[in-house]
Amino acid sequence: MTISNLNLVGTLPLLFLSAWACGLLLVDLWIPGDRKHMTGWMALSGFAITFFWVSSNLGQREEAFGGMLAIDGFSNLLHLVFLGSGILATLLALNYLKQHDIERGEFYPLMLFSVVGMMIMSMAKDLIVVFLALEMLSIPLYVLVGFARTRADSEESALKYFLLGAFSSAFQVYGIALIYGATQATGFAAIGDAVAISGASPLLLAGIGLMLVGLAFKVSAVPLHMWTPDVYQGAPSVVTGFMSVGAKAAGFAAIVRIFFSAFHSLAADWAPVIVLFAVLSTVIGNVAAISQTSIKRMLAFSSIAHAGYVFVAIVPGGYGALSDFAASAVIFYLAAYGLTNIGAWSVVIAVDHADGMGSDISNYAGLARRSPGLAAAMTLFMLSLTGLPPTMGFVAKFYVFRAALAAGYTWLVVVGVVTVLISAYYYLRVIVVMWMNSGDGQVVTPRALNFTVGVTAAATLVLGLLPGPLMAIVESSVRGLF
Amino acid sequence: MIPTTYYLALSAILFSIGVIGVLVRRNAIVIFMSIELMLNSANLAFVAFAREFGTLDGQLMVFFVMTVAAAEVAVGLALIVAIFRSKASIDVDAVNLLKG
Amino acid sequence: MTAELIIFVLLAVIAVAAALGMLLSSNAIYSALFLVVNFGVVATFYLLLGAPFIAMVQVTVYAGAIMVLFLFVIMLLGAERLRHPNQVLSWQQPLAVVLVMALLGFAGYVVSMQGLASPPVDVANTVSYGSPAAIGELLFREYLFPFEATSLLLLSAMVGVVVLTAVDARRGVSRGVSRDRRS
Amino acid sequence: MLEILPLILVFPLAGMLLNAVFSRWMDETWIAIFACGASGTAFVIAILQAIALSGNHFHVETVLIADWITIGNLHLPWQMRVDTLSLTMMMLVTGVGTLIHIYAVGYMRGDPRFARFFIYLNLFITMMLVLVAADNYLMLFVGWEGVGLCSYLLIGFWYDKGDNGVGNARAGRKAFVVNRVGDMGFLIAMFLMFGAVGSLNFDDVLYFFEHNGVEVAGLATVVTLLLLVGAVGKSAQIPLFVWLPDAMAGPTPVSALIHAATMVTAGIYIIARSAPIFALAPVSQTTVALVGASTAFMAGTIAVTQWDIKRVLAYSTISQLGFMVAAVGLGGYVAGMFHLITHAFFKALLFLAAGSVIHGVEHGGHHTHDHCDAQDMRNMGGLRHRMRITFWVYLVGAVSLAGVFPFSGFWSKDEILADAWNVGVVQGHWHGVAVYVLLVLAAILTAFYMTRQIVMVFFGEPRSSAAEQAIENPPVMTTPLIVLAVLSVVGGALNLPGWHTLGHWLEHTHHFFHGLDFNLGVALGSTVFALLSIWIGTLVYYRRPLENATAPDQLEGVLGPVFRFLYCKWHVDELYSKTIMALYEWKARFLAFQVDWYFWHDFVHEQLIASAFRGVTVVLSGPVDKGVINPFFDGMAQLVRTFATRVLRPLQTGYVRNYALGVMLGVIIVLGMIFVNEGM
Repeated sequence: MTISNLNLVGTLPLLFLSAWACGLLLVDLWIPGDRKHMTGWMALSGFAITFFWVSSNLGQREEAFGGMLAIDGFSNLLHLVFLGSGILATLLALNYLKQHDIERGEFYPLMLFSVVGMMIMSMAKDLIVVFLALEMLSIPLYVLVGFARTRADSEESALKYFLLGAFSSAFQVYGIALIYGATQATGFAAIGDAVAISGASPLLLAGIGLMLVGLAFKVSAVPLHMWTPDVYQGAPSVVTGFMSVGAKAAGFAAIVRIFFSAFHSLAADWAPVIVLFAVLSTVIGNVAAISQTSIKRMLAFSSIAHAGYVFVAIVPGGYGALSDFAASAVIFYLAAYGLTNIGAWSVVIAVDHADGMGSDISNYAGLARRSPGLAAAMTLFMLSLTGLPPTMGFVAKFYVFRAALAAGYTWLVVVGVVTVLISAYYYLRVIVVMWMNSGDGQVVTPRALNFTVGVTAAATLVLGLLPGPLMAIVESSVRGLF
Repeated sequence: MIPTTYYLALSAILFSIGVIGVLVRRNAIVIFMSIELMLNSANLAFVAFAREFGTLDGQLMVFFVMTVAAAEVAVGLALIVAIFRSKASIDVDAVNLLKG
Repeated sequence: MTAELIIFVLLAVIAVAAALGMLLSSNAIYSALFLVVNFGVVATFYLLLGAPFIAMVQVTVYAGAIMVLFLFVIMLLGAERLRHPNQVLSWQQPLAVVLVMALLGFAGYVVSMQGLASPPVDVANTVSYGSPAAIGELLFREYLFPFEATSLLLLSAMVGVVVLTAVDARRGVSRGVSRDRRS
Repeated sequence: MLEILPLILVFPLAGMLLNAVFSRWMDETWIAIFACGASGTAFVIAILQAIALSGNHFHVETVLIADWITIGNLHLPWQMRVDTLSLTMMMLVTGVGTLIHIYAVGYMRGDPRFARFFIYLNLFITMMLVLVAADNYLMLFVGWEGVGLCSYLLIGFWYDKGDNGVGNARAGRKAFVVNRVGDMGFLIAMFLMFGAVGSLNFDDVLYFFEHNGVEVAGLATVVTLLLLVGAVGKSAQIPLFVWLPDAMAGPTPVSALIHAATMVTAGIYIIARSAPIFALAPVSQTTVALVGASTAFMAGTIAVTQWDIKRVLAYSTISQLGFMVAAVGLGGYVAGMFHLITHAFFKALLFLAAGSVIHGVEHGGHHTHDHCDAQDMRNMGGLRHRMRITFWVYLVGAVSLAGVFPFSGFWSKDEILADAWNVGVVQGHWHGVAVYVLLVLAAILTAFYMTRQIVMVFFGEPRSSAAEQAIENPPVMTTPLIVLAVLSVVGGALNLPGWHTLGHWLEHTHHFFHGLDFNLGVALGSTVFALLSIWIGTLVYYRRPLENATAPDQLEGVLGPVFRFLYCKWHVDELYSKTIMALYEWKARFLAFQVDWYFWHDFVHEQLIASAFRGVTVVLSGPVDKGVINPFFDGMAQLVRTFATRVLRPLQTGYVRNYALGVMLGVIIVLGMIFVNEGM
């Protein structure tokens, strides 16, 4: 029995990380309960090894497992985003779990499993793999969200996330069934061929719509966003920082791959839906964030809005030659958002007390005096999330708007600019509170957290000033893929 | 031979019943069962299409969906048990701390 | 032809009735049992559609193991009925019905556009179609990766269940349930 | 030589970083040395660049620092541009900036946030240099945002002061939010330019518009109007000027540097920079000119009523910025830039001198434990004896601002008026006439309120014990004042009629930039008006000085309720928020004031003039400033917030079933959109 084009070599980083996760589960059994951070360090080294492994060979163009997986610049770059968020979140978790008295060794393998799911998601070239990967990244996340079991809000958010996630993935499965029924295939290439021959049937369109719902739920697009603030608020902050980047990026990876390759010729049908998601998410996300008093909920709505900006970048993907451009913009935006957002969540973790009382924006009063470095970094993150120069967030927004302009969506860019204007209001409030109000309260800044904040802040600034090399890498890796 | 369309219609009806179950029931376990019903109706569509095409891919799909459903059930029930421990209820309307 | 159709309609009515029974029973135990009936009927459909292996899996895994787990949890928690049957969200129900009607409308449109053409060949009667051997062959050849991925998925789910239900030994609090049960 | 241009950014940045990192181990002297040294070195580099450029036959040079954004065929580098326009701004920013740095060393002495102040100040210089030295619109935008951020941080510098302890912070936020409206215009203009040209480099964009001429006139009109929105925000013109008076909450050196001399002129700079695009859009030019002239006039009327020494200067700044905007709107780019430079000299001087006065009075207040408002001119008086240097430099600044021959303000303001005359009377455009009339009125008002201020602050008898004990400031503060005073006197020499030094210098950047010949009639006219106005001001305020700190303004006796009505600003707010009510009440007060007109035998002319002032001021500063524009922005923000709080928050009920309903709604919307789009 032979399998055509298995290409285990190409998938080695993925297999390595999976094996590392399984191994860690075993090793963890022998690690005494008060030294669980050792598991964390081992998970960290697994992430780091895979990170460098992947980054050493970005430009591959291969397939594996009989065309079920693609190993190319797109997936590799997104792997770096997932692994990077994994690394940073693990670093934060080392102290966070102990501080909040929820330290258990299983945390780290679950995180590894989730990252494996994300990685598969970005490589998937078959709908069944997309579905499995989505579940692989979600199921550990459901558990991680409820990891602080002693806290009622953590449990509550896990239940909400789980029920709604299962609900939306049922829609997705049904969508896949319909697509299969319409095209007789689940592989992207075969679907693309079938669509090119037979065009759109109602069955196919219904399938596309339902499947999009499942993915849009993961990236929290309006109106599938309602779980986001509750889950972001209730989940342990390390998990929130991790999932707000990783799960979102994975969802977008699947959307890009599916819609740019399989349904490329149906752009006229799906592009309006994407535009709708973009407009609703940016407007509702940003406006709703204004009225929030909890920084976690504010960041949750901000993440909804950022999903909207990524949708703005996806819109041009239906326009033939622009799909490379759109994919690059998506990657760059996700990278920028990932760095900035994890940085912001690290600061949230530093200010958050174990009793969960430090999550109000008013708790940031006087942070500039208590911890100037933290406040300066947070200012940078807020500016980057707003999209002000000279931060990476600005370049990313510019990139995205540039892509939308190239496709002729000037009005969408105007909506984008106006919503950025609205968003300045609530991001600014955090800066105002930090620098211009006085207050006290303690800040917990272990070394790992300082490191995370420092790295993300430096990257946000440096890549805002000199994004050229990264852009070049992104563009050359993605060129010709879609 | 029954046309595939009949099966499709049946699966759509079962799916909709599942959806409405999620939307109107308050018992977390029943909500969860409704989701299982939705998955099940998707499976029915898969198998029906597979028969139409004369290939087995659809059946494989069902196999995977079932596996995922099993995993989801395990985690979901564990969660519900955990919630029940602290709330002594599985009424989803009682789980309402986070809002606004 | 007609006999087949009669069987189909009969089974379909039972399936829908069972689903509605699940939806409408106020007792969760009845809901679960209705769902078992539904799953059983669907398994019959699988047989009719030439998927004996899937039908078997459906009965053993789904209707068997999974639903037993459901029943077990319901009975364990004593959560057959909700304690406070008050309706907090009175507007939820009508809105839900309207939206589901819209969904059914879309479904009707899609189905009606689909046409009633029967499949060209009736594969359901060929011996090898849908047999465990054929499925296994495909599973380990074409679908090797998803298969392996599933194993990882189940593993992580298992770990998750342990994390979610294991009682913290240090606290020794079991909050209402006996402490030696690890799902 | 030109390659060293990037150093002009490096030094202020280095100064900032040094102070940011090491300030806790340094005393004030070292912090000051680093900060002033950084700014001074930048000035020296700017001078060197000017020499190098003239040695290079004024050939425009660009210096690449690094690649920045490269997306497809779009190439946006960090690239600096040396031409006469950018160099003029660089020299101005670093030169005036250095003087203000030195002054601030004395002014901020002993402040617990001394180091932070200079960190912000150096950051501001860096950002301002990025703005003026940029070679493309995007980099310019970076500087544009950067100076906005610094401005906002510095306005709120004493964040724990102000009304209820949050007034200053609120002023900072107001500035930021209002400026974002302008930024939106700028951003959209940028995207439009990019969409049409495919590049944002100045050369490419301007070449595109010049080359395609009238074919792209429509686009040019839209782009320039949007740029105008940006400029209106930054340069505090109607209707976005509301932030600048509040911005005076910042320390005085900040008011001088950012809110008078440099940042607020960025709007004029960007219009001058985009001159070829404006040349294609006569509608926009007319709009620019009228906006500028109206602002000049309106802000002048408001300045007449203010008590706060810095607020008078703030409204005066808005008014003078209006002059510059009007000038560039009329195509008088040289005149506009000329006034920009001279205004930077004398307005920086006035602000710093005002700071010196405040500092002196505060000192007196500490001495006598008289904690009166050290910025209120009614608490001053007779300071010419106690603060001699400050008095004389203030006088120089004031007469220069008033446009008295031969001070610098005379030459630059006159050139603007000559431009307006040229467009209006010689070329026969109606808007030229309108601009001319408005600007002349504004010039008359300028002379009047400066006279009022000088008399109130420096003449008469001290009206508080703090003013009696006020003392002159140390040389570190007065020396920059003297330098600026000298510049205010001789600044006119930059572009004397006949030589047109500045005009020829700027011509190298763009052929649009050329000066206009001296118009003796206009010059004589404006001089006469200025002197007349000063005379009237003297009559009103010098002949009958304020009795004491609580005495009403001389004009208040004349205008009675109207003056008090103006004084109670919140009252006006309340009044005009109920628009209909407001009209009735205003009418009632107007009648009351006529009845109470008991003074009119003595000062009939002054009263006529004064009542006209007051009437217009009531209308402008009341309903327009306080009643319409402020509530408009507040209202917009409120509306959005109310929507978020009342509509979006309750939607987030916390019930998981509701959320599932949301998912379901999403399904229906998505399917509906797809099918409707497909034509079902």
